[in-house]
Amino acid sequence: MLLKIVEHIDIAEAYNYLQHPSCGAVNLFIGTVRDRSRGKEVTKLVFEAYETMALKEFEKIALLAKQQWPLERITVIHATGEKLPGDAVVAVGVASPHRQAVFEATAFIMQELKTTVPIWKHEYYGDESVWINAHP
Amino acid sequence: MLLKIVEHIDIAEAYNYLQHPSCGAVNLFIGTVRDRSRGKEVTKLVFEAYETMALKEFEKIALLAKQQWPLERITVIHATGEKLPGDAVVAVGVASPHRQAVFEATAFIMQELKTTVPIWKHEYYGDESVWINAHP
Amino acid sequence: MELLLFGVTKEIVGKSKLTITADKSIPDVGSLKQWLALQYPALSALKSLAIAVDNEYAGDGETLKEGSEIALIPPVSGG
Amino acid sequence: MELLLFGVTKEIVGKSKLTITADKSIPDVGSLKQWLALQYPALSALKSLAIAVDNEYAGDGETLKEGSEIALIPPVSGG
Repeated sequence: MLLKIVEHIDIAEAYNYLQHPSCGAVNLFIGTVRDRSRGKEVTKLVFEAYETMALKEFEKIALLAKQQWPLERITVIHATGEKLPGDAVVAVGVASPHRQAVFEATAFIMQELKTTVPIWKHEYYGDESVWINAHP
Repeated sequence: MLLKIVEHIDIAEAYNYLQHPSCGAVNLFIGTVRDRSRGKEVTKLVFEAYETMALKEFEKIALLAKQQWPLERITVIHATGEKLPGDAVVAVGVASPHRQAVFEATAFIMQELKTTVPIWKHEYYGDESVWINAHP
Repeated sequence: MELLLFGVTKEIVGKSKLTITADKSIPDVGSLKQWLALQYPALSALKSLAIAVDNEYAGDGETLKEGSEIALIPPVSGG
Repeated sequence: MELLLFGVTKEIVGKSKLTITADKSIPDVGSLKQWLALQYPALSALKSLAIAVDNEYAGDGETLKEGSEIALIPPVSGG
């Protein structure tokens, strides 16, 4: 498993890691910074992570995925720091002998990641900024 | 839409094409040559395509996907010629503002591609070879 | 009429193109399939055999016109 | 006891670490939450507030031990 918190996500590295001789199906999800959010133009995002715990949560999620689907490779990479529109902020990839498994597993990992992993997004629009999801 | 039949699939090109300012979700499926098939070691695959028709079918599938999900980018790339274990043979990618859409759309496009697109796989194991799926 | 052959059909027929004299006995896709089955019995052993006319899958009733691009489509296996 | 603060909780408290004197009045996670709500009322306005002990989410009943790594986890928003 390739589980990392990094400043810059290297898509080629993720894809290379996912290669496995017995796996014909590789799926890679990449979440990027959108140019608009809540009807406003986004100038930047800043991601903060509680790294040691986030990596533990990545591992738990990856193991849960492995229990449910036949996966030979799993990678979960999240970026921290300042990100501009278009930048990759998260990459989740899996490799399996089975095609349907890779779609389901990637979707599952992303869903869990958004629910449990201690990473926080601070969204900036011009002068304003907000911690996403913090308040009701 | 980036729809191509090529000798060599360039993953970086596919990913770069999928970037779109309003899309926070990018998903890329890559099908690769497995080292074993039907219990035998695979030495190589050879893909043949009826190119003009295959590209038309790619377009039909991409348009069907666009009707069902909000997709700003769609790429379908298939390789032809001789492919060795580990080589990429197909890349299907989409970009959308919505995360769940990208998983469903990629799975749909792959399913349709395998059903309708005139491309044929000739699998080689040592001295033997077989046109996959040709006979009951 | 020229027929493009792909995959296993190319092997069965032994070439990648087949020229058939346009003939009243082969007016449509259905009769072309019957003619092919007679000429090349091995085609009947395939899981399926479709015909494309001008790059589109064609039903048995579709009329064959001189100048159309006709192709044999054995079971596909891309992806 | 040291408390690590992240995201909006760091802003509310005004620092990234908070040192609390180990105290019989804060024996467990639940009482820590109560103490925090009194000291920093803005924390109560959050959608949720979890506590992690040694890098694991901790229930209200979990005892706090000197030397544990304790962290405030406001609603997460990664991905």
